Amino acid sequence: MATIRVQHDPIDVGAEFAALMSDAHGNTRTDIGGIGSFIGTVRGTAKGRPITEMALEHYPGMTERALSAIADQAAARWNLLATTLIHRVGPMAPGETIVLVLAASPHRADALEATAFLIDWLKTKAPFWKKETFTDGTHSWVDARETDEAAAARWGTEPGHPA
Amino acid sequence: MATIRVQHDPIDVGAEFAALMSDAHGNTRTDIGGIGSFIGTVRGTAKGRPITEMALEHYPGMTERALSAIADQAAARWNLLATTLIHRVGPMAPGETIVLVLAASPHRADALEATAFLIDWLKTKAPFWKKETFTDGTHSWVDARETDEAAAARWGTEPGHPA
Amino acid sequence: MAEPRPLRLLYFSWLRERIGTGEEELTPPPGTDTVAALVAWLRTRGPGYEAAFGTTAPVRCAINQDFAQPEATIAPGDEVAFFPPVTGG
Amino acid sequence: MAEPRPLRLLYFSWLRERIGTGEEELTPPPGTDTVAALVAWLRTRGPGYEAAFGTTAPVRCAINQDFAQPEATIAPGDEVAFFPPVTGG
Repeated sequence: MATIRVQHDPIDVGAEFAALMSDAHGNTRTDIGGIGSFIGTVRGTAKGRPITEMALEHYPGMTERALSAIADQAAARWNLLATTLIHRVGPMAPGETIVLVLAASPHRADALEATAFLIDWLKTKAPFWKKETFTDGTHSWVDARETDEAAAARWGTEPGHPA
Repeated sequence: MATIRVQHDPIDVGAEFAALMSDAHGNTRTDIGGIGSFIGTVRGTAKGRPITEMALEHYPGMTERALSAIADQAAARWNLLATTLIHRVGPMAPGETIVLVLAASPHRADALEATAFLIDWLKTKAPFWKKETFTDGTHSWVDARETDEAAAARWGTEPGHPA
Repeated sequence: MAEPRPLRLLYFSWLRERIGTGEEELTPPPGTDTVAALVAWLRTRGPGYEAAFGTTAPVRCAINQDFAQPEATIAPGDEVAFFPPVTGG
Repeated sequence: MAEPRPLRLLYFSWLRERIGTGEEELTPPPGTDTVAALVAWLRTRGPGYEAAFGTTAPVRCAINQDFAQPEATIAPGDEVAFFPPVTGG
């Protein structure tokens, strides 16, 4: 039971949490014991310089496939009752939410580990690219970070897929 | 910068997230890059039997001291910009939120590790006690779990405080 | 010499239910100066206390709102709380 | 024999900017049957392509929306995308 979405609109964290806690009939689920979450936000500076905007580009089609594959991997590794992966695209201001990960489980260890896994893999395996615009109007594509590769690598790889 | 609260009222996850992202003037903070979160909810069954209610008792005064000490420990161990620890007390229905942990950092590894630490220590060092009421009206105090002690122990102890 | 001040005793969860109160002020006999000695004396006070402290179920203690071990020292006027291992979160 | 179908080529991020388009249909010469061979041929198509593929900056590839290595086989009609290492999240 995964909610996967790529959207231009702002992410409503409270609404997404409420949606995850609701069953198909709109009733509150009572099988969930813990929800882990990660929320990524736009920082106001990059390499020490203030930015005015962060723009997210993606690969429509492949993005949704990649996010679904990541959610499937998490569901295969941990006891998850619901997963939410929502990523914004387009221009965003500093302080806005870029990404929301929710992982619900009967138990907290599964929820927290799955949350870390989901964001680590999303950051290295889903086709999004960040572009920062500085106060002087220049822009710069964000470079991938080796620390993100290392964070993703600690979870191993899935069969038949390059790391 | 820690928000510590023990309350009877339901926890509004979206509002607490928005509050954490706001500075003292009500403006959106732009120094935060990632927020880790854990939300604990009341499960509808205990030991395989349905429950009608979960009641949380606590030790007023010591609770707030313990939660503050746990937040201070997290701030000493990780690069945190804001922390929220909110715990409900009193009677709750299945599906309701018992506890909310938020940990904000410039970087996601700190946010996620601090979140796990905060809930692990809260579960073993803050004076709350759960009582379940079953459908036949009988009630039962929840036993502490060795797995919770083990989860807390992996973070070590703070100086001068028993584990 | 100052008037001896009683201890403020607090009980939570099933200890409160078995003892029948959540809070009381008591002055234990002279020499009752550790948590363990206080527990031994409380057990003599009746079947509710014996049911709370005389079983194998683990009991935790806090002195003035800090966790304390059985050998910890208690002093007149202290707030001493007894409760089972915590189960919040 | 079936009509040869062109490749659908997609470029993202700074590769799109350097090449000057995000999408095009091309039919490479016969024998261009791996990602590496396709890149070698694209580099001959002009300075934009050379700027995109001829530097030390790492470039990733996906064939039909799955990540692919340089030695991976491409077939007529495939959707082949080139982009820098991803930076979402």
